[in-house]
Amino acid sequence: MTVLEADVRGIAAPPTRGILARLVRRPLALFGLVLIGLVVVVALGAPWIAPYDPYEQFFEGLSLEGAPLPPDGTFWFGTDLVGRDLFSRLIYGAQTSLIIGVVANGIAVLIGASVGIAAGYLRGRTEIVLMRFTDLMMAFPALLLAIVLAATFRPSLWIVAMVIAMVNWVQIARIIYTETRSLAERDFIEAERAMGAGALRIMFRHILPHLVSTIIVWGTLGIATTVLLEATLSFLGIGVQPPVPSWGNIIFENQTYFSSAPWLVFIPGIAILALALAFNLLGEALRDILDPTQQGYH
Amino acid sequence: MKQLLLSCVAGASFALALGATAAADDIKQGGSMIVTYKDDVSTLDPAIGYDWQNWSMIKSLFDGLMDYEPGTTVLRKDIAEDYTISDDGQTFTFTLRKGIKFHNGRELTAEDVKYSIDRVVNPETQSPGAGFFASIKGFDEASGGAGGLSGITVVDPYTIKFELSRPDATFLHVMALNFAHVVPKEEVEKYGADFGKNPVGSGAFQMTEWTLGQRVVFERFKDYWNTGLPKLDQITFEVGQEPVVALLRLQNGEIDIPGDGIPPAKFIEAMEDPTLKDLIIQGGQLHTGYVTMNVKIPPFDNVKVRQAVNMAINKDRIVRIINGRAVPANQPLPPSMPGYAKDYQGYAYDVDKAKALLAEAGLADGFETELFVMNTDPQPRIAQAIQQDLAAIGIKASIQSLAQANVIAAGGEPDGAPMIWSGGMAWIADFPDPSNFYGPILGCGGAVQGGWNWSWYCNEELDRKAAEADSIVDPARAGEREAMWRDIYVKIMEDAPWAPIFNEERFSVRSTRIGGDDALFVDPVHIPVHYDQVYAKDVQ
Amino acid sequence: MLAYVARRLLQSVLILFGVSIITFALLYILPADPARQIAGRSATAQTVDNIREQLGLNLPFYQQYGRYLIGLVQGDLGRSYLQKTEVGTLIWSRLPASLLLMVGAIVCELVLGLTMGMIAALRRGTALDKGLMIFSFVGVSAPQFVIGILLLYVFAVQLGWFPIGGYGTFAHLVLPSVTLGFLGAGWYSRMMRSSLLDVLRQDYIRTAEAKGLTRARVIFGHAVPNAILPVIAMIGIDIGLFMSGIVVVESVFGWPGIGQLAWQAIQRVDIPIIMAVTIVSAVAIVIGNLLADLITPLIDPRIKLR
Amino acid sequence: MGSPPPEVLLTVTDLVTQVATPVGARNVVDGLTFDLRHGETLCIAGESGSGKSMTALSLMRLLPRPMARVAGGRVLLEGRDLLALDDAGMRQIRGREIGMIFQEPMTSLNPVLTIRRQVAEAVAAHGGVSDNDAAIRARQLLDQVQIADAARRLDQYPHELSGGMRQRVMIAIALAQHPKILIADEPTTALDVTIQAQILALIRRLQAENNIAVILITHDMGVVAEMADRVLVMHQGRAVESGTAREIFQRPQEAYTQMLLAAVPRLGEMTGTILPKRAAASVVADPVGGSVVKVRNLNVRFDIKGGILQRPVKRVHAVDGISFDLGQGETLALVGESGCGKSTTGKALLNLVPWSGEIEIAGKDLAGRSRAGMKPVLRDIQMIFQDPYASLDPRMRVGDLIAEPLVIHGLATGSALADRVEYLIRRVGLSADQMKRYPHEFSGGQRQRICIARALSLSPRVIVADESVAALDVSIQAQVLDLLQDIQNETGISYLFISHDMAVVEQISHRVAVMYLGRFVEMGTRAQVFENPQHAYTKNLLAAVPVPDPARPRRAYVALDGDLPSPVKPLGHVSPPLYRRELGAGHVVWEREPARL
Repeated sequence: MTVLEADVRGIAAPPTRGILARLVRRPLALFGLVLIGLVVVVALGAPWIAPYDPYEQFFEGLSLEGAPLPPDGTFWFGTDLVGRDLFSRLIYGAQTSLIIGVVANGIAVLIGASVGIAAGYLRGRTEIVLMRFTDLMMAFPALLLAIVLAATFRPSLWIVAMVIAMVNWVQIARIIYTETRSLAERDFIEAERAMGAGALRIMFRHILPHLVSTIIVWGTLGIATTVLLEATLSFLGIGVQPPVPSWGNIIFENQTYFSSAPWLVFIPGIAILALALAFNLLGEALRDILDPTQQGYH
Repeated sequence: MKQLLLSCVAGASFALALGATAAADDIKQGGSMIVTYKDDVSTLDPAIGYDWQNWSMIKSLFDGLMDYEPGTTVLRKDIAEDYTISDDGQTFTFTLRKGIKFHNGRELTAEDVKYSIDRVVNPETQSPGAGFFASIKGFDEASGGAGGLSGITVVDPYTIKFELSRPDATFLHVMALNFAHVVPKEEVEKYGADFGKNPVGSGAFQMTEWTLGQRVVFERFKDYWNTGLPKLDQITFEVGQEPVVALLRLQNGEIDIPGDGIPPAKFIEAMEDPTLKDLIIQGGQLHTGYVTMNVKIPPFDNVKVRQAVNMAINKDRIVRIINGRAVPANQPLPPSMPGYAKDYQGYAYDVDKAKALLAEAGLADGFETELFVMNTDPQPRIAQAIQQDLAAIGIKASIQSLAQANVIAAGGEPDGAPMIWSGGMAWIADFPDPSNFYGPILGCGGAVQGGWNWSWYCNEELDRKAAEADSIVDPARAGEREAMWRDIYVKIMEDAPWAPIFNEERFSVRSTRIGGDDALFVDPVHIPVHYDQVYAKDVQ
Repeated sequence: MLAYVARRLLQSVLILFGVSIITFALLYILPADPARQIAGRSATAQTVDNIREQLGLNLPFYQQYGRYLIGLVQGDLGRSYLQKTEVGTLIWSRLPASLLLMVGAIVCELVLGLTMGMIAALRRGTALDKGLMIFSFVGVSAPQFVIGILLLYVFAVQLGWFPIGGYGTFAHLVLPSVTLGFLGAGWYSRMMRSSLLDVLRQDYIRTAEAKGLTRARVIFGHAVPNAILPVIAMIGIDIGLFMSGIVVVESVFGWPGIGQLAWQAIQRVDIPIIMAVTIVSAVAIVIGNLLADLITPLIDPRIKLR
Repeated sequence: MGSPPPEVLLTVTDLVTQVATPVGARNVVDGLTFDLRHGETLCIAGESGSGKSMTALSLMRLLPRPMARVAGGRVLLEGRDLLALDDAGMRQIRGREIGMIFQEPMTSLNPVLTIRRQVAEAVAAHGGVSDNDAAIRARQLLDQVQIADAARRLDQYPHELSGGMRQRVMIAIALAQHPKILIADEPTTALDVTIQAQILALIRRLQAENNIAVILITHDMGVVAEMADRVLVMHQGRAVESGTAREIFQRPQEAYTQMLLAAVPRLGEMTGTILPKRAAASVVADPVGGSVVKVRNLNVRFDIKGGILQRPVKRVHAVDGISFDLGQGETLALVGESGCGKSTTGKALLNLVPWSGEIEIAGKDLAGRSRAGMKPVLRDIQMIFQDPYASLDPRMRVGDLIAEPLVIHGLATGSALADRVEYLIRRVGLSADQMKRYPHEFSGGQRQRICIARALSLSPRVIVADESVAALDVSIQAQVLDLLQDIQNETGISYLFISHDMAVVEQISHRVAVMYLGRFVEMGTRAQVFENPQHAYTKNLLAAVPVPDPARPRRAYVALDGDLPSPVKPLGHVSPPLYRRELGAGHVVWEREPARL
């Protein structure tokens, strides 16, 4: 411990206060926040914002040869291969991405945190069983597992969310496990045990509050991963069922046209990129703010 | 005689093909060509290969008793020098040409023919083609694993006799199927299950190289019995090539035939490209895309509902979505198939009438159902177009876009799938005969668990009529037989278990180096091109 | 050390056992019937039954799995239902392409990632640092299929510098490798940056400076060897990401590797291939992790494997 | 020194160093001025936060960038202003003119490079030395700093060396280029007291041999007294007082210096007394009658797993068959160097580590008790940990922290709870309105008070105080020790006081047990152990403690760097028997060899 660290430690506030104020001061985080806010507004306000019904296949939405229309005054982002308004589909697709991002990642965090805390604090047999299972899941290539799961259960919005959760909890479990283990060795946890506190009390009253920042950080970063995984599954044609638009399945449907109708691929591509980027920027900023010691790879 | 029964397209092809054959003698052998495919070649075992991609490759490596005139659907003798059909239509006797050699040098005899067919029927082989030989005597025993077919007799090394348990008008077509192609027993036994990767036949080409996942090379078989064929010395099949890439490479002169044709995304572009325009050949194929309606699942048990669906779908728009690469269909049979009812009008697109029919069926407010579709582009798109049309008459069909195998599995369950869009799994005929569109997909025999009759339509009277038609073996009565089939399909359309959507057209493209009659490039059997017949212009 | 390797191998075998049983179970409850798939559309019910019996698909789950496991232990991955070929042969024939792709991706990751990370750390707080970090963020946020298609569009279709797809020459390798490695490059640059910054704060860097060493010697002689440790350990874990990535990248670029094989097999429920690819991937991941753990003590003398 | 006053080597004038904080720049060194003369030792002394380390880093211009910077002043080294040099010029100064040793020997060496490379690199830092010569010189340097087995050490990595050896390597590196000045920043703080004595002696010797001027930065007035020619006392970034060691220790002028010196416990201070420093005469410990803690043959072993199946392959004998009693109102001190098992013993009493043997707390047998079963026992025994920063959950309010044991044991709710907490917080000298604050808002000493309040909340009969004042500055340390003793006087509570600091132990304990490698080597009353140590180890330990009295002759204790033997033993290991020697009146010594009669 250098002198400086001692100084900093003396003045550090509990890390969960004033997050927003500190986030807003970082341009990149602010950018991420604004972007996420924008997507949320767009998703919630889709019926009012979208100029057309995202499901309607306009007769005039295709050229006479059946080619999709490039962006113009009527269809701002052009039309897709069955003559639907791409702009409207993108707006509705935001709903899909957000629902999956939040739900799937929420479930993943819930499972991962429970497994991680239980294994990390209880140790012994619980630890062995849970962590060996986690290791086992780590040995699956995530996408392959998701594909097999999606092939086994007929995909729908909720099934896709479940599939992604089943694949993504593993990382969080490992992180929470490591953190819990190191927390469990900290003096204040030992002090709790010395006072006679039970395992549940320690896990929920003392360990969990310390993991909140980790959970917030990885919860945020995980949304980015989830959005990407959903897009990838949809891109492979096993994600959200058509005609429900998702940014991934819009690309899937139009993929082969990338050179003749690039807007059909690159506009939704940019949307996915931007959303994932926004969550990554936010998560990274949160990590800097909440947990300056954590450096990671997910 | 049979060409008279064919559609205009096929007839015209035939005429051209004759011209091509006439000129064929002047064409020098030599040169090579490169064909590309996206997917790997799975197997070249004639008993097993059943992809449209290896189908014609196998045809060039192996020979059967019968074949078709190049570029047409006209049957002709191949390694059979001649054949006779008994009056009752239940005994077929073939005499073989002498001196036909396998690639390993041994002469092909009648024993080999019997062995090959026995092998297909033998359940050990797991051949998807076993069912085609069901009319041969002893099929049930043989497919139960009891040795060879009792109905096949080797009379002498060059004579083989088939006895059938019922008259079968399609039998000569069956003998032209890949499954009836002749394999040498010793090579099959040598390679066992890997024979498909080490094919040895008696065809125009022999396989000389197979680098898994990359390329297969065929070279001209010097001792091919049909002298003058093949024209090319070598064909290289490069696999793992995206169709878009293949097209570009074709334009660069790197390859000769993009086996997967023109990708939809490039179609409009290609058609407008002056350098490609002359290289593209359009032709029909024995294909129909349709929506099945499961007659066992309400409300599709009501014929009015099924008819309403037929009227609700705007087929012209769907054809436009696939860039006009098909023609709207109104009946199960494709236009180039004998038995196609040219005058039949089908159900015209009429939303109001469809609504009225639904109302009559007591479903004025519509209903909810599911539409299954294979999850490969463009199928989900087409399904969405159908979905929108159905929504217009109040049918809310949710799409189940699944892996091919899962759709097939759902269709094979009586309560599995209310509606299926057949695209990607659709019926391309095995042989150009109307019966081929009936049995497994519309007859009672297919309406079983695991069957391919996804509409579960079973009309015993029509089954009886079909059996009757197929027992007309006499070529002289072919017209009568065809009329019977035409009748059957029209009757089916009255019950409307399907909503036929379109018949796909084929657009082949070749490099400027490769010559041959246009018909060879849209050969209805040899897809994408007739490998044996096309030639290299640069060696002429 | 030897005991450690032996123990890890034992653990790996158990993990692979687990992977195989989970995959097998998932495929077992898959609605599609492989026997019907093989039998084809013209098959009679009899044929389907025959096939089902021959493949043992009528057996109860534990027997089917037992048969599979016995084969697996003997190195027999079974025969593809649809390609009628030894799955081992198929995997073997496609593995080199996938490995080549991964090697390309690793090179791309390391070169791009480490360079960017080092520059950013040493130019901390400058516009260059911020620019590189935003770029790396884009790297970790972009879906691989979008990157792939974008690279194809720009460098192959528009500029014509590289082939649009296919396999064979070095030029073919570039775009797929970059696509596959882009994500990792993003991570590596971020890791390298934070790791280097972290190391530069360490006491021993101060010691090195107190000796009067030049800045370059402090950075390359003292900081980088330490900073690179967590990055090296990641290469093993990357294998898992690659195994997911190749499915997409190979499909976008038509690369004849096992990712494409897997994807085709899943479409057609070719269970032996799906099983084999999953197991091969798991083996690769397990080996990757093991190698990472074995390499670390070589470059970090503090770590002893027991 | 007797010789004529040596000339000035380094002059520091008005040095100002700033650190960036969230509320703006703060001066951590504020207008510091001092001289350093040839060959002398200047000790910069001060408590934590006084800016003494920042001063050292400012001189070397090694402040952590960008958080800290020198904001003003001049540092003249033989006429050159170091603060005005460019980076290349400053590099020429580092190593050549000024060498430096840091506090943490664990982290100050590069973990991935061999000792050879790191020492040789220091030799050749400014070029002009061949690799071969550098290697030879590295070997010489290691000999010079008296590292045992120097040839082998060269090819080892830092983690393979003990803390003392690493600090010797650091010294070798610092001296590699014959600098004129050596800055040693808390060079022995992280080391055990016996090792500290060795290192200090080494520095003194090398200084004399090479005529180097040393700036020694330390918080330990004992070390200052042992080492300093002149002393500079710092407080909050400013120089409070400076002068010769004798002046400072014998006639401190400033109040702060006086307070600092008064707070320092001096070994031997208590000679001739029986009771602890503040013990009220009325309370007399009765170790035999009212024994609160009874420990018999306590063993604590940790398995080290390995092999293919992760079976135990080796065993750490952390505590190896010790027995003792703790009487009502008594303080028993466990002393020993790091790793001797004293903390583990304390934890075993609360069932926090697996143990075997017999433990009885207030008549309750601990054997076989589960976590839940421990609850009634824990009402009688509580613990205070070493690091007050770490042992309070930083996310809880102080009031809740103190209330927690009562809540866990269900002893109070509502206003009764609030009253009790308020009483406790006042009892430890804090005010009730601080209950709503979080731990980070308190200073180290206040936090330790909170820990004491928490431990007291159940009114236990015993408190295990594990190095409870080790992390505190001396002034605070004295206050906390006073508090502990006052509470004992008031309530008759017993303490098991675990410490490595002999001077502190002397002040507070009734009885003392000296631990070495998991076993007791000597036990007796404080007077017995401190005034009449019998075991060689106890003597060693006492001799190594630096005494804050410059008048005492400086010891020339220079042993080769010897490490403590490892407590890691093979599975079947049985510790060799120790022979117990009774000296009467409870004074016991355990020795390797039977006493010669």
